[in-house]
Amino acid sequence: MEIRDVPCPFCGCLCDDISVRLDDNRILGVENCCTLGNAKFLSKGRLQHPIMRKNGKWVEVSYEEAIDETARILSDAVRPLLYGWSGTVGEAQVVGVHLGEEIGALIDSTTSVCHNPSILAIQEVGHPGCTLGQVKNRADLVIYWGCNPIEAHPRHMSRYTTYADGYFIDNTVTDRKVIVVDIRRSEGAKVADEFIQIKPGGDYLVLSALRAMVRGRDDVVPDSVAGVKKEQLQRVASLMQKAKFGAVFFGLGITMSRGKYKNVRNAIELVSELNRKTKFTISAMRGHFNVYGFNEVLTWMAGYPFAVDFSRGIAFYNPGETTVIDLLERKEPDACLVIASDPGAHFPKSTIEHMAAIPTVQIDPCVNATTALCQVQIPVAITGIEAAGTAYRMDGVPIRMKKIIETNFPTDQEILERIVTRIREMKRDG
Amino acid sequence: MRCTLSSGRTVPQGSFVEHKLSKGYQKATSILYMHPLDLMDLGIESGDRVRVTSDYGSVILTAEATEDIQTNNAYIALGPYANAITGGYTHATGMPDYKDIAVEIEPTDEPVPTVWELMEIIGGVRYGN
Amino acid sequence: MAEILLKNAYVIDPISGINGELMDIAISGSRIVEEASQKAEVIDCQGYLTLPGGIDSHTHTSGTKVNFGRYMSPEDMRAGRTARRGPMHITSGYSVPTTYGNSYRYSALGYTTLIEGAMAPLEARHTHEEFKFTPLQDSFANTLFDGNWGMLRALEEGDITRAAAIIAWTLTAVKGFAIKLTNPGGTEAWGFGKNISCINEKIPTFDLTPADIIKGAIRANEMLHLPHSVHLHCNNLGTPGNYTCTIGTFDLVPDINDKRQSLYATHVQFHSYGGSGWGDFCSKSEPVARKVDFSPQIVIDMGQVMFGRTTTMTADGPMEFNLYRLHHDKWSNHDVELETGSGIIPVNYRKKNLVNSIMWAIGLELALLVKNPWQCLLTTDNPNGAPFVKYPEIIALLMSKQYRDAEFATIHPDTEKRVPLPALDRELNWHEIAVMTRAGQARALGIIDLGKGYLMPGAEADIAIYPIKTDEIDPSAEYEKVIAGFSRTEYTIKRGRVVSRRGDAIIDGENTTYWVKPKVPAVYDMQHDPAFIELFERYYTVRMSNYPVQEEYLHRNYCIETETDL
Amino acid sequence: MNVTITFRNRTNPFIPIEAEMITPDAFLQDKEILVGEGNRTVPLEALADLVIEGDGFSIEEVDILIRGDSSRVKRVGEYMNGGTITIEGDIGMHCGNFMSGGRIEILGSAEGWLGREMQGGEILCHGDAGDYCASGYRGGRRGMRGGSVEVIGSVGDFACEHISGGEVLIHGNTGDYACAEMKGGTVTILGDSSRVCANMSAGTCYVYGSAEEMIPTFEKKGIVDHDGLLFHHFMGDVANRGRGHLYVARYTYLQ
Repeated sequence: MEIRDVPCPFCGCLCDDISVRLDDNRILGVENCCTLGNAKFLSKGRLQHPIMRKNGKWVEVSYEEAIDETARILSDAVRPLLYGWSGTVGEAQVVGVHLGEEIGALIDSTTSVCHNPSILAIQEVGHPGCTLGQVKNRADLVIYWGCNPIEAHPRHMSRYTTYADGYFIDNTVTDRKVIVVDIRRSEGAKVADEFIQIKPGGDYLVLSALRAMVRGRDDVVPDSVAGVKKEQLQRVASLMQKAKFGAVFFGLGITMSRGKYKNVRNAIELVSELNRKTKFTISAMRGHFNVYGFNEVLTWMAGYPFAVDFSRGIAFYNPGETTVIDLLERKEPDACLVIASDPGAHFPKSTIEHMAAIPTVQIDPCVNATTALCQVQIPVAITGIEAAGTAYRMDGVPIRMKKIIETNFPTDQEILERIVTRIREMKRDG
Repeated sequence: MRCTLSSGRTVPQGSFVEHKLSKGYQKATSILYMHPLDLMDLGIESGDRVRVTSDYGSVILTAEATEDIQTNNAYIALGPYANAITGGYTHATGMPDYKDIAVEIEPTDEPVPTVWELMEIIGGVRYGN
Repeated sequence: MAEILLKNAYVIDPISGINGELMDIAISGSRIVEEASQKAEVIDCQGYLTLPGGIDSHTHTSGTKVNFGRYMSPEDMRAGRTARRGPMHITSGYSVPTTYGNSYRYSALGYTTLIEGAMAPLEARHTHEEFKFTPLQDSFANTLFDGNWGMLRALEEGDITRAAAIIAWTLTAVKGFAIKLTNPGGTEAWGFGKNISCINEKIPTFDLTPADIIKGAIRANEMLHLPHSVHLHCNNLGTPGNYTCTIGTFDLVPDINDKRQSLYATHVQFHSYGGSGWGDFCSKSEPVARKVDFSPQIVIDMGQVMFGRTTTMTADGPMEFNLYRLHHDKWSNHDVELETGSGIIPVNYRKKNLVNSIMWAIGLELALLVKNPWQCLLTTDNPNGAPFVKYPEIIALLMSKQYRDAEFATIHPDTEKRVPLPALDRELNWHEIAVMTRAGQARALGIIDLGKGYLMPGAEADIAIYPIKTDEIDPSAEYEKVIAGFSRTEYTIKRGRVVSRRGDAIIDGENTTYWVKPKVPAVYDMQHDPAFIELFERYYTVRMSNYPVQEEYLHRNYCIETETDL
Repeated sequence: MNVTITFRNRTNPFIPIEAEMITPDAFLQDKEILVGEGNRTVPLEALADLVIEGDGFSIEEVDILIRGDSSRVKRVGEYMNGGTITIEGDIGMHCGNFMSGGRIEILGSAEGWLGREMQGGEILCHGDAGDYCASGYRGGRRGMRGGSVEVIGSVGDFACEHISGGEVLIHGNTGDYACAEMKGGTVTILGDSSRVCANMSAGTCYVYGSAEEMIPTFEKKGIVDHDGLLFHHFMGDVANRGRGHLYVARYTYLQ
């Protein structure tokens, strides 16, 4: 049997044209998918039962016991942290937000360690963006800045930019120019018409120089900025202004490097400036397939895209204070629920040290680095393969993830609902 | 040797993301990409091991040459190895310095630890094998 | 079934021809009935003003750009935060509150039905998700077609039937309610950073003018027998001198529906500007209102501006960019492939600002000058002109010349020379307010048949009881009491249940989403049309099979099936 | 009125305490002081010893002294409009938020967001201050608008971000992006700074030490004498159509 048009639960491209061949409730093969998505669809091996650490040893327990223990841990906590969310669907995230409200928790997502700075920048200056189809159909200039689509979003160029057919583009290869900006000559740089190699940490300075040039103030710019010659910057500024539709995509190269959100802000302001001359858009290359979905859900429910503290009964937001890394670094949380992410593999050492020191529960189908830090792990259905629901693509387009395999594992949403119910029972019983 | 280290995504890292405890993931996330001239300076070749030390910790990695990177710079796939030398300070932005980490690199014969071992060092308990 | 008996209600129900009668209203289940049994819960209305539940025929509360307005504005979020209390969830936000914030605050004002002003079809799922979390009001989504390539191509070929078929497919797919055109043609031009100056200018990328699109959509709308008319945001919003464009647009509209208007023009305040630039900017509410008076086929809403901070958000991307260039504050833009655009910027309407002062006056003038209140409905284009929580103040301004004069004395002194407002003595009465806030909306939207907007047996039991005794208040002088009375109902009843009591939501609630499904003959079913499928395959970035909003998003819903002339 | 608040040691010293009610005004009005400890709300006395001596009839007569470990106590002096607060040790985040009058003196160091969105009054910090000293809130707009902040030690990153009024004097160094998006006011940095005044539109900033990694879009206006020393005078940020003034003793570019 073949199921067509399956959305891929890997990255923020959320390609929805995957064909999956099935036999007897098993995936035999996948078509149209990139290496990353392929690996996920064909992934084998998972945690079979809930597990719990008792006397320093892992033992298998029932779902009921695992949920009971989780509810107890969260109810007892004075500063509980609910973290992860990007690898699950909106329907589960909604329950997570209600849970956070109920127990006065901190809630944060993987956004905190990927595009948090993009959001901070957007909150300062806004976001001139568009859906990916606008770029596909119109863009004659595409700029990848501090991102590496070939490695991180392998189908981005073929579906949406460089190699994609477009309504107003006669020949996608010759009619679109590509500029890559990076600190190293990435794979993407090799296919670019123009490659700008910046000294690490110099993005902000280069962006300021380009802004001044677009305003016709080349005169103030020194001969070289962060390792880039002024002549090259002038050439690029001119290419930008001549484009009919320019699209900038940026990634962790500018969100994680020195200056963080100020880099993104400067990139956005460059794009806003360019809109006085021609059409330009800018978009973040979001990582997890539904990292944007959590931002959307938390925003409509609590008003902020990530890093919300419910401890005072209202929603308080202040990245740097209510963000997961800062909280763990300051050793604030006294209990932690991790879902649909793997901080064990992706957080700085000192922060996961604290996670290992407090009662931590993980909801995840697989054994991963975070497993080692937990007291309890509850395995669930794999979202997007065994469980359906809503995900938001990197450009904000919502897509319904499919369930293509039957499973006995409960979904994230079911487990979360059971935890909420159990916590309410405990509250009622005092 | 002083270097500026950045971390980021790679295809092999992404492909093994559902299998964090596999050999493949370990390999994909513990390679340190450096310019060939820097390897020469250290007197080592691709495949040799190095100890990488920052203000926040130290970890053993496997060096690999690439000309895509400038001298005195190094690159690593994101993951637990990179995080063993990443600090938790975020400049009050929420985002740690995953890029532009100042590190000292020196040759070593010590083995590259497994992901479980890295987790155990910080107080975790491995599950299964 | 649960029963409620409202005793001593002072009812104004314009649709049923009731203008201030003390009466009892019986409710059984979700409907108003002839009489209730002995078991009914009795609520003594104490002679308080009792109206059908409020209906906002043009508001922005749910969907992609609304949520982006929240997302980009932590400073607005912290300006309106409430704690979790009883069944009420936490809320954040002042001008763009969270979904619960919208729902609770609208409910406190007695509103039970909301029409989301602009839903991009590609992102419809998002709007429906937010509807679910706006639990105390029924939801309808105006669906954007201004830059819909399928429809534009059909119109280019002069094939209105095909355009109608594409509209029918899309509305059914995205569970939309009505055709919304926002700056028709302009949003498509904005795809390359351009705009359209008025209705007769050609769009750069299609062989069409806005006039062609508007006329075509009106014809298609009637071929599909949709409950509502075309819902139009005219070209050239916010530009000095745009009133000629607005009147020219109204001239295009035929009178082809005997139950309701043939065109609903929204937030007309923003389209009634005179002058050749900001220097001689002035009100042209008089010619626009006169035009409406002579055009029974047109209904407008005010789009009233009130002073203070708010957030503007519209599918009109180019207009928002122009506004950004005036304000130099933050600017977001979100173009939607093959369909439409959108933009968001925060604004602060200030009394010291002459242009803002004139805008404030124009909205009021339209409401006072248009003779028939059924043709000019009360809105702020929430949150564009002001957050909806300002409605009570607007009602009071319309009911009191004294209040208007008092306010007028505090705004920019040059306003007087640019607007007719000071000369307008009209003071609207309770009945007219009821028309402008519920009855008129129900008729204009074509939803009276669904039981909306009136209080007779058979109607949905959506009722607002305000702590106002009309015989004890002189609205002309005691406008403060009018504001207080309309700010917080004694009871808001939604579908037969008390959902809000003295400003607090008291139950979780569950709304109904209304959507249309025109019955299209097989030959016009776009699902199987090769050219339409090809458009999808080649130019959308989402597969056609993944485009329609799935049943899972509808929860409680009501499908309005229509017969068509296709 | 002299108020002495002595924080006691806690079993878990890492849980932050939110104490926005610790202001002279609240004591003058004899309010019950409630604080948040994580997700619980408790009376201040549950965490600290409270001694109140004498009466106060106006805000100017209220002096608060905070002792013990207050390094995790946030929002002390929020919306303060008069009187004094003296902190013997370190103080947690958001001390003096929205302050409009009175004086806060910190003998130790301050955590992040010291004097955020301050409108008036004085803050003197003898130790270091964290990130976002005298700054604004997320979402931009105007940061500090009035009053004065003096830090004897150094400050972290993003000091004076969005500042639009008032005076700030930093005796030590700043981190990255001091005075980013500056819109007004005067900031004096006696030590070094990096990427100072990025994207400024107005206001004045002096750097007596070295300005590292200068933003490349400032216009050189020449050398001027200030305070008996020679400074390079820059105007900008040109990228932002800015007309702010930046005076630096020394500077470097990242070339």
